Amino acid sequence: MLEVDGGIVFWILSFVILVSGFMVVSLKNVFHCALALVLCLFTVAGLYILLDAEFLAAAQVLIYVGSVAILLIFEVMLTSKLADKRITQSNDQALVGFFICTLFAVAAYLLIKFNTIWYPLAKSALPSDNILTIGKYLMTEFMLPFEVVSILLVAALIGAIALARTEKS
Amino acid sequence: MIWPIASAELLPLFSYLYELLESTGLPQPWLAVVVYTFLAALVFGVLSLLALFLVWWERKIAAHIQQRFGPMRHGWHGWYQTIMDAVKLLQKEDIRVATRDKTVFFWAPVVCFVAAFLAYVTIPFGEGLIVADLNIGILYIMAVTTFTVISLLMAGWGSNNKYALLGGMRSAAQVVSYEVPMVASILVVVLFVGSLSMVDIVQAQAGGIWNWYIFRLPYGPIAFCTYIIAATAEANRTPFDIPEAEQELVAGFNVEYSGMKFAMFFLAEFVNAFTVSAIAVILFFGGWHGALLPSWMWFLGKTFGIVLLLMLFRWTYPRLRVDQLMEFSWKFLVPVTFANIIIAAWFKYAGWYW
Amino acid sequence: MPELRTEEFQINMGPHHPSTHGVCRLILTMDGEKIVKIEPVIGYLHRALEKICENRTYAQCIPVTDRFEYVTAMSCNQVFSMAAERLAGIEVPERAEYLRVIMLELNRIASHLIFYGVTAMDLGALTPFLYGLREREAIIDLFEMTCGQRLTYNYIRVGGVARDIPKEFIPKCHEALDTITEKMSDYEGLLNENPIWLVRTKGVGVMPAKLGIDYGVSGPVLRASGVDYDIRRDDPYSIYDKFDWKPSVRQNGDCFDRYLIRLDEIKQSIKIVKQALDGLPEGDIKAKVSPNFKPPAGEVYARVENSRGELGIYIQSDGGKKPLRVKMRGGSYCQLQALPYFGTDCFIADLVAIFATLDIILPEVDR
Amino acid sequence: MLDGTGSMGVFKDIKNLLIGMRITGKHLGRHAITLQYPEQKWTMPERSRGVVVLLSDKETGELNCTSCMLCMRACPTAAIEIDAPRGEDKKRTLKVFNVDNALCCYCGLCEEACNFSALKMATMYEYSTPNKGDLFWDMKKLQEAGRDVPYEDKRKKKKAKPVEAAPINEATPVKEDTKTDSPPPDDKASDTAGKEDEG
Amino acid sequence: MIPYLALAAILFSIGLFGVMTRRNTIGILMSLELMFNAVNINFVTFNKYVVSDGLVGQIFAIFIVVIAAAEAVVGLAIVLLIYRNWKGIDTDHFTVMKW
Repeated sequence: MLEVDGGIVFWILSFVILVSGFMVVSLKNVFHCALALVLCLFTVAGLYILLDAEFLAAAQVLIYVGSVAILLIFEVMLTSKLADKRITQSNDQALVGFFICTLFAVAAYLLIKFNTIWYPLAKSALPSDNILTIGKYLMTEFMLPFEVVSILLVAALIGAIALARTEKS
Repeated sequence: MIWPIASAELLPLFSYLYELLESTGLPQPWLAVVVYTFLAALVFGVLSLLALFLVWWERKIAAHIQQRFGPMRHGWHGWYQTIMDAVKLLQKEDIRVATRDKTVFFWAPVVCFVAAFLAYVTIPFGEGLIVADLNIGILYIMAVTTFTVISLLMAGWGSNNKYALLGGMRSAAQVVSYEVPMVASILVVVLFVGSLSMVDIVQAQAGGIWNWYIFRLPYGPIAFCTYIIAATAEANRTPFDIPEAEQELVAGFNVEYSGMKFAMFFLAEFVNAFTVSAIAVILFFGGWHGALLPSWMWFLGKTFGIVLLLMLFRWTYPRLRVDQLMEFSWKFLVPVTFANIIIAAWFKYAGWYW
Repeated sequence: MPELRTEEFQINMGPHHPSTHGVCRLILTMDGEKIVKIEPVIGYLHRALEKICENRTYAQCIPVTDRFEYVTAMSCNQVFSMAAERLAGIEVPERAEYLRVIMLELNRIASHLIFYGVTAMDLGALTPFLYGLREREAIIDLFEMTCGQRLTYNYIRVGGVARDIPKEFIPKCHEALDTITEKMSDYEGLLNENPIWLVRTKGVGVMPAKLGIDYGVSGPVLRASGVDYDIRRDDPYSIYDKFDWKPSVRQNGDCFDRYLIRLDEIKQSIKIVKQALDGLPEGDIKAKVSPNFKPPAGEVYARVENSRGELGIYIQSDGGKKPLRVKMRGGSYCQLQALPYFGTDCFIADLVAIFATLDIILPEVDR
Repeated sequence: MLDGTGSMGVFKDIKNLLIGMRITGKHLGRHAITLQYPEQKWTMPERSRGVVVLLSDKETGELNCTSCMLCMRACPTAAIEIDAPRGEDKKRTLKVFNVDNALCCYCGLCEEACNFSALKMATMYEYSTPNKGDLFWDMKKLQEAGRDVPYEDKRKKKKAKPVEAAPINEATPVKEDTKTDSPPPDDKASDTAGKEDEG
Repeated sequence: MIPYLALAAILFSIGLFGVMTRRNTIGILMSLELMFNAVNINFVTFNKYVVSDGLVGQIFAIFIVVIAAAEAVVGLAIVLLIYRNWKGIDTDHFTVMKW
């Protein structure tokens, strides 16, 4: 298909991911944060396509953007009033936190770059039809986790309803 | 370079254009960029025209159901009335509320508009007339159309208006709950085709009207009914148009929008209606298959048939209340579609389907 | 666990809201989509009609009453004329009475047809509105043929009616009534059994009969709550006692019954008009009344049943050619003031349904 | 299904929904009953109360008005303004006859008050204007507007009938046929109205 | 491969920063989602470059996405509950273990 150098696309995507990700943690208005999160998650889906995981990309958009982000936005709308004064979101330790996190990132990068020996595989290509393969995996090898996850989802559903519903007096 | 969008009928035109491009001596990667830009512009243009036509058509259908004329002034039976409307909306003053959330207010219609058009990457308008035949086809459409909800939420929040906020929240609740039966209805078809690709789904229905999945599948009509109900809700049309609901929320999420921004919401709504109809045609009515006429004509004809059905819904039924809407989805549609999937899976497993 | 609380907020429904039928403002206190409190604010349409009447002669007051409740302007003309006639002791010729009944009932049908369309439109079904107006048009054409105006008729005068009906009126009227009878099946088919319509209206906004009586509600809204009270029968005016009809009563008092009762009334009104057309006597259409007649000093209250309940006019005269005081009483006002007491604890969409089925005309509220 | 009537309710509900669709679908095939207004017009009924015009004598072409001021007194909104000073021979001569159509409420009381067929509410209705001042019609304009309006002369039989205007000869019915969308093209009322617009 | 992993590491630290400094509960949940995504990127990258066959990494990522959704649902229900009881969703409000 489109023969554009994957490198450029990666740099653009990662730039957007990092900027929007930083917006998520730094903006004052929670609603804007949620929208930045949507953008970030959407670009991560683009990254998945670069990594040959189309199904995961679609699932990412469908679940994160379609459900989780909407839930978050919904929650923001329910809990903060319109024309509200901007909610304070950072605390006094922000600077310390920033310092620690930068340190963490630098350390992680150094570890990845210099301290780990990666075993690059022999370029045996990924399965061509990754949906089919994922389906087969889920129905054979990963059957048990799959079922456990479904139980977890039901539990979460019921739990959420039980938590949020109003008691009828 | 193979044109991804080239049906048998339109191939000569495309190959001529390609030769023309090649003769300019562009390098190959840039040629691809030009080609895809051109394609995007083409799809965008065709769809905008389709949406404008749909607006006109809806007004005509509504008028004739109500024994009126509808637009009659511009051209034969007012055929370019909607184009004039679009021009008028372009020229209108863009009224902005002083207390709006500036960024969100500005981007909401853009997101809505883009999301509406994104789906058309994988919709085959005819044999080979498709921009990209993704292997996640239908899943991709389901995924990108969720951006419409985000845009409605953005519009509701950005307007800083209680009616708009209520509309946005209603739309979020509605779309999240109707996505489940919609995907579940689609799964019945996907189960039999064994592929998510749109082209594969259509190819599986080749030959004869009895190969269309609405007739061929066990419980095909039920799957179609549940799909069309959920799709009506997804496209925010009456009887499920509670996010707008003129009589309750004035105009819901787009109450504060005017001019071009309003036009974007308005057009996106009709593009969405066309999208869900097109998916219905692809899944249940054999896509582009048909005799004699060119394939894209068949596709468009069938899609307009489904759109007509949506319009009849709109002009016949009252609107549901918001809690009844949820109840209807969770207590009726979801069980029915799930039961449908189980039955269909059983049929598939036993090899009974015909 | 303490009781869970959520944030309440206020929302202004109106004055410019599509489903308030005019310029009424309802201050709603909402808990999410639920309505906790309703506070109607009226007066946006106040035109001082009562005061205007006090500066006009009795004949000149009739066009003013046209503007009081313009959907059934005939009733307003009728009630003012009745009051003035009682004050001055004027006998109305029989033919005039028959013509009055024909016009009043036709106007009631027209009003209920509007109600049908507008209620459906408020609940989201746009097509019935046009169907309702289509048949109303036939009736309005009859009025225009007779008195020359489509909305503000100024037809029923003190002492009789303004003009005799043209000769093609009777066949046209029969034709219009037959069309409406025929189209009733369309109306009922579109909404009566429609499951969406049923869930939107059944059991929604139940008005207890006692509450209605307490707040002076009358007319179809009260009859839908099971109170068998119709001024046409219980305090007969004009010649209603000559016809064979019965007021329609329903028991539940919800939106669906308020809707159905209007359809029933259309049928009853068609029955009355048909009988009146058949029994129309020859004779004068107006008693001899001077345009500037001076009724003796005194006071009088006349009331009629219009499509929104009891429509009353109180006139006090000092013997001059202008009334000393005029007080108008409309059914809509009482219905609106009862609304906060039974319209709460429902969704905003339900409030629209309730407001629509109360069939409030704001000029009647604000005067 | 919606109101929880159980599984059997579903089929009933679907049937009723289809009935609704059938009714609207049935109307879809029918022809429109509305008119394309500026090109096509209804025939106004003869009694229709439009704008007030002054009538002129059919032979002499002079105004029928005798300046009796009855219409002015009958008007509930004081839209009519008459100035007719008595001359030396004690007869009134009509100098000013103004109608403010912005005030007029189209009740028709002036027409009924007039015993001399001097003014009438004609069937014309197209005189809207962006300028409020244009709604103030003076005597000349009123006379011009009433030039071709047909009327029954009440002057000869004085006070024979107080107000009742008997239906005139070929009183056209309101609408010939509501199903057709084109009325007879040569419509007298709209013709005069059209002229009025040009004037 | 290294740029992908580096990106994931930076995204993770951004998320960490958010979790540490935010006082708004919804903000913390959003930062958590960022961290989940960073981990997911890692899994998918390994799946492409390290694992020789199969899609085990992607399957793990799918499970994580699902669990993130479940976590968001429950977390938001708790947030709603807290908001109803304390009229605010700052972490300062969480001073009691039961009520």
